[in-house]
Amino acid sequence: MTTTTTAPAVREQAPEEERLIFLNQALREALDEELERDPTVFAIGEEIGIWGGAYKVTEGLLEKYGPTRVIDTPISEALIAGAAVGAAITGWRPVAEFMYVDFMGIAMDQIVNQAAKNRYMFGGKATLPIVYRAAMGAGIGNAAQHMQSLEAWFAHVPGLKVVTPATPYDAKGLLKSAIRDNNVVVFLEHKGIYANRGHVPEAEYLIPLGQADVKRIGSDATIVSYSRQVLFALEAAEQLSQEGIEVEVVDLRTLYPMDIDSAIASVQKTNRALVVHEAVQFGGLGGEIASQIQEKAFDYLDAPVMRLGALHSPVPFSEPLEVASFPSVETIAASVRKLLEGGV
Amino acid sequence: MTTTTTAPAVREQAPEEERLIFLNQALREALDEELERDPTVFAIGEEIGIWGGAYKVTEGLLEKYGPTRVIDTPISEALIAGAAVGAAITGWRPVAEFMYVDFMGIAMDQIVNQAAKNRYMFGGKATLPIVYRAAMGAGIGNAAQHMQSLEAWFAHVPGLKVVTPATPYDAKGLLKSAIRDNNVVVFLEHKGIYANRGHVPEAEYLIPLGQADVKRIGSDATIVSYSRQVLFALEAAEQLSQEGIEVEVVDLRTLYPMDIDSAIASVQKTNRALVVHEAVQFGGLGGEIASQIQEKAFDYLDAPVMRLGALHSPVPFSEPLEVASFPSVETIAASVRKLLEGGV
Amino acid sequence: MRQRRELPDEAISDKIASAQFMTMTTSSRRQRVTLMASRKSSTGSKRKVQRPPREKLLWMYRTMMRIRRFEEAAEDAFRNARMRGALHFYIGEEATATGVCADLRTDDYITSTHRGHGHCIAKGGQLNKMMAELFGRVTGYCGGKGGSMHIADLDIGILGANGIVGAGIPIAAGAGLGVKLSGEDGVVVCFFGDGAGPTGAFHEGVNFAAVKNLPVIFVCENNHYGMATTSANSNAGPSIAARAVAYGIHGASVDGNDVFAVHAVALEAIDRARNGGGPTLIEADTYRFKGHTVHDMAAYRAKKELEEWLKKDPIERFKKTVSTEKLLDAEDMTGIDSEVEREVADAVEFAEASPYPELDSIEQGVYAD
Amino acid sequence: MRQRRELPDEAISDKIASAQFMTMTTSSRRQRVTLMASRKSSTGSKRKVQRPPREKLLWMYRTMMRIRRFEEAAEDAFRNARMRGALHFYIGEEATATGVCADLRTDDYITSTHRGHGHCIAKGGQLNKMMAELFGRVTGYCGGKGGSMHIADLDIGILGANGIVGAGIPIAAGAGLGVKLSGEDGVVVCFFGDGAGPTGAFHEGVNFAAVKNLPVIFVCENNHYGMATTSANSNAGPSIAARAVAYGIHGASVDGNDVFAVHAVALEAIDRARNGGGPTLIEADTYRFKGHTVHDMAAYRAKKELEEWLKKDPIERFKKTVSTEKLLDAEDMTGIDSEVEREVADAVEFAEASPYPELDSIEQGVYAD
Ligand SMILES: Cc1ncc(C[n+]2csc(CCOP(=O)(O)OP(=O)(O)O)c2C)c(N)n1
Ligand SMILES: Cc1ncc(C[n+]2csc(CCOP(=O)(O)OP(=O)(O)O)c2C)c(N)n1
Ligand SMILES: [Mg+2]
Ligand SMILES: [Mg+2]
Repeated sequence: MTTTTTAPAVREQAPEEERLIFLNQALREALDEELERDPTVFAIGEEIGIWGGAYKVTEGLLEKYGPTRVIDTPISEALIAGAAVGAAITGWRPVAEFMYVDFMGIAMDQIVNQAAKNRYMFGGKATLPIVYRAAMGAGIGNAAQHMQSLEAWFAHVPGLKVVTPATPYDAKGLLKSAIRDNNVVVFLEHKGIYANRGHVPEAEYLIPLGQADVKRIGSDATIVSYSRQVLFALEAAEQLSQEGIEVEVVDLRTLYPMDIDSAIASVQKTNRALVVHEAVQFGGLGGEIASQIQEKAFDYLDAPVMRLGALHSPVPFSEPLEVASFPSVETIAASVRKLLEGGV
Repeated sequence: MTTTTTAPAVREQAPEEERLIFLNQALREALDEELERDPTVFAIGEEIGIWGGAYKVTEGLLEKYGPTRVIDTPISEALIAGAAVGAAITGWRPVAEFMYVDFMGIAMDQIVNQAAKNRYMFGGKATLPIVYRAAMGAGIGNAAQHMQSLEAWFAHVPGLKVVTPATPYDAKGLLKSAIRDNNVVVFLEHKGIYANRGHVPEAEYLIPLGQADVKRIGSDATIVSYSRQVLFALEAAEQLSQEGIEVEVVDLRTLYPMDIDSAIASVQKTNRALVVHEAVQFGGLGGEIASQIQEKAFDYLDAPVMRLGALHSPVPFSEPLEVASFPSVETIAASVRKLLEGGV
Repeated sequence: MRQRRELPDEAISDKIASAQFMTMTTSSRRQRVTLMASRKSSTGSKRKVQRPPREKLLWMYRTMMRIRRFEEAAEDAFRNARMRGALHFYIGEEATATGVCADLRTDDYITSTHRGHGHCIAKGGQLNKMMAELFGRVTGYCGGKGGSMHIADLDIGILGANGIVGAGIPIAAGAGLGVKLSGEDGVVVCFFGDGAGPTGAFHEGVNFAAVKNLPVIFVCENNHYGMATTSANSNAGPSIAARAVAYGIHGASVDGNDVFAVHAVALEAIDRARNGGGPTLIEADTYRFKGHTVHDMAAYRAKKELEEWLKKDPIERFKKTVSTEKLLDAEDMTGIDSEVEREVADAVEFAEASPYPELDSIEQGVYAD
Repeated sequence: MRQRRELPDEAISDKIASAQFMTMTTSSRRQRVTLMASRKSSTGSKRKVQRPPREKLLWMYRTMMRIRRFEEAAEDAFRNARMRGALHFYIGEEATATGVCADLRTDDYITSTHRGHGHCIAKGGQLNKMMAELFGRVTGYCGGKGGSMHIADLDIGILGANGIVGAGIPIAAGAGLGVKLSGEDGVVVCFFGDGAGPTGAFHEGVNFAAVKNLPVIFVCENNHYGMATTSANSNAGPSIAARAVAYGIHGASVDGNDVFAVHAVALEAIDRARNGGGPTLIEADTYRFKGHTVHDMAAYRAKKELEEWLKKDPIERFKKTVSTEKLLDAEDMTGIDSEVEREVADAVEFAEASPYPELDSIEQGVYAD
């Protein structure tokens, strides 16, 4: 369904009355407000205290809440994930930070075999309100072990919810909902947009998990995306608009549970769909999304559902290679043109 | 392409001259022959020596090759994966066993950030000939932490190859190729078929990675599958044949690199496709396969590509629930009927 | 450069030190680690040992018998194909769970392992719900969805058995963190096997508990084998208890088949944890009388080795001690025997009379509302 | 029950024992673990220390200067926005890599870390290929695809820097396993930081090397900080070297800013490893003069602390020692200074003159044929 979100895309000029803040600031406000309102919430992770988090999301929170609410850990990702399980199952609401999603490989057993499954294995009795936050995505030259997009791993695991905001407004509203959710939520923040500014109202608000947001209305084709690629898609849409092509941009926002209905509704209107993500294309969630679209809107499709993801390689270090390795405004626009010509 | 494989589905009566052996025996022969032929090959893992492997794949090899070729390790999955990297990059060909794919979460960093990426990160210079073997799949009552199918995680990682045999014949030929391959191969063995018997010739043979095998010829619909579900699909096809429905069954055998062309060729003939795997349906490789089929054979499709995977839950322990949680001969047959009526 | 964190108070460490022990003094004078290298069977010790009160003795005997009879019944059901899945028997190790849990409160926590029946029973688990779970019935602890390796009873602090070796250790550290944050005086007992000694989870969990001085008692049940791999071939170093030195925490080795010795060591560790003294690493020397799983005939073990250990049967030793020391009379125990027999028989009946979960419940209980 | 595995030969352990040390004797008499708790600055030690020959002294000085000037040039390029990405400087820690690598052979292996420039240079890495890699050029060690955190030179045994803290440890164990299987006398040096001390990878890797008695030398560069987190707040226990006791291997603590002290400890460990004596865990006490990354101003460190350490600059100390002891004269060093200046300048020129990799090469080099 279309929500009334007015979150602006980056660079877009915002009206006077708006309060423009950075995305990492929006996340910090969400954490701050939830730490304030619920004494069972605590933040735990590496360098989230004195350092303030690698991307400064937790900056100032140690000073404000002290070392029992903002807990620095040794470099022990499996411990961080497992400690969250032990604390959550005994009544706490840990918000655990992994500095990079790339490091979650170390914690996959605790996240997948323990956090995600305990409730079910224990007969639906245990409740594990955990948020696992991590920075994802490429574009800043940290190379193959710091720039991956691994959301497909988590979305494939029953027991996990997965959230991937694209704007400061969504980031704040979704993180607050994730912290209040009684499930294990993997909350993935694209490191390339922490410094993006966008409107975030003073007044408290929540954005429910599992609701997509149509970020641009269009009639000729639908782009289904999430995280930073939504912003690229919006830019591509502006370019295409000059050419008379009006693209609708559906931001899934939450990958599980996935609001595929919003995407379907759009495709039934535009009859053409392009799925875009920064993760490696092969085996990425684009396959799930495209498959569901053709399953549920088969008779509406004027062309096969197209997918655009990263090339099949680890993220290269060298700048020109890195930026060419994942979808960009240009390649998205080109894909839409191709889609209108019948696609693939 | 169709190979001339004559590997029989389970229960099928085999001609006199055939040599019927168990699937775990076929794997043992492959390991034995490669240990024999190449002194740089060694096996490493938990309980692979004295115990002979949880599913007896390595039984007798310690006695034959000694503790320097068949290496028992402590319970240290990250070490096993990482030791394979260190040994491979210095000239060895380790075949590392993870008792259950479920335990690979502990080793994901070493497998994904080290093994899969070293060659690329080092400028294409390093060569890491590693086979990571693991038992996968449900059906024997070991519950949520011992019965997963996680191939989608690995197939999404550039630098890894993924192999999932369905028959003793394929298992032996593919494992030998995997051991000789100069890349990191994740070799997933369904624990529900270790005790299946099938024809394996005396004479040495190899099955190249990346080649699908059409295990049954049919004209009305195509089932694309891999691992044990191929056998269920073949049984379902026999049932459907009674009803006059002839199903073609394409066994992908290797998931990366994926021989999608064989699936496409079949669908162009049958105009209908059902993708079946035992992994959880949401986010499974069925999405990749279905997407590629509709991208490349859109105009040939008389119905949307259907997918059939496990329900969205951890694997339940209780027998009736467990067997009902993933695709069976009955649900596959039902899906094909539905597909012929227009699908989904 | 290195600032020291809160340290175990000398008094307590001296108390522990009163048993045979060795001391390792490091460059930092302020750091004192005591390690009981060999508190051998308390019965064998010189000084007159003080025994638990009658009520506790009866509880100990009943608990050990409940564990043994429960598992014998489960094995019987399995052998008769009335039950399936993976079963790991605790028989032979009853004294460890019993001695450790004897003084735990209902609001204390434990994390368990794949070999978890004994821990669950010693912490107060109900046999009928456990048995029903093994049978995969809806009346089981997990409604049949977990099975033997995933039994939990959160109401009495049992945070779950675990199918992943070592995985309970970080979870126990997290539960301990929660207790510390709450400011209460609860403790967490983390059971794990010698096979978990080499896991990264062990190191990350114990190091964190030590760094944060958490009320967690790590109990390694060293039954000398993983599956066929010996503890010595998987764990480097003199012993697992000796690792306490590396973490700057208290460590103790104890005869795991002597419920009194285990109880004494556990009491000291629980005391210390309740009083802010931080974690303890206990290594209990024991042995599984059965194979690794119900499928395993344990051909890799010397017949003689098993025989030696059978002589150290924890239940027989308890009986011997309480009768030599005239602490209980035969009737006390025969009475318990028949009560336990009946309880176990009832549990099996309850389980087999219970229905399987509904098929449409497969996707229920994955997510909370 | 516990069978002992092969043990370090007494002679060698007695040799180490000749320095200040503490001994922990375990229940097993055959197990002897010696731990040099504080080999303080060799210059400060009583006995007349034997210095390396002139050629080695010149190599040590040149190596430390190459590391420092290389990184100064890299930082300069970064500050002028001619380079991007994550840069972790080794400046201030030069004596550790230099002392450890001084007696490694080309066919010996090292695994490195995110702070790897020093290790790479000390093992014989080429500055121009390293600099070109930092600039993301096709002429770099990794053809521009790896960057600072992934430089490797397999031809000279550099198995790669690593962006994952602790991940090099299991890899080093695997390389050590390979050496042992080959029956040759090579050794593997595994560099890691104090921040890697709490990782599961550390424990799994060191335990395995100890269990299998592999020729691996684990060198912890304790620069007292992870990012802002102190070593003491992330590592429990008296020290990282003290953990050797838990693994039953040799351990040593050494002044990491004293290249001679490091060299002496490394020689003993390399000797032992080459002769089947198994692994050693060395902890080098050092300090990074710069922030954690090029972006970090290290505000979390006391100015005074930095000043104290600047006084212990390993290069200045080397100069002082060699002149006081009349081992080298000023000309020797000024000569090297200008050669290194030129070499570094050439490396920058080479790098900036080199092209970026072709765009169509993105998917090349992922798989081998
Ligand atoms: C991480 C992991 N690796 C391997 C296994 C397979 N496995 C189950 S029990 C076991 C042996 C465990 O030995 P120990 O910890 O000593 O416990 P015990 O069975 O002796 O009580 C192994 C290897 C597992 N369950 N989890
Ligand atoms: C597994 C993992 N966790 C976290 C990080 C982020 N990180 C990079 S370096 C670093 C600190 C490492 O400290 P140390 O090991 O002491 O090395 P130093 O930087 O001091 O040389 C951290 C936390 C990482 N790269 N890998
Ligand atoms: Mg054991
Ligand atoms: Mg450090």
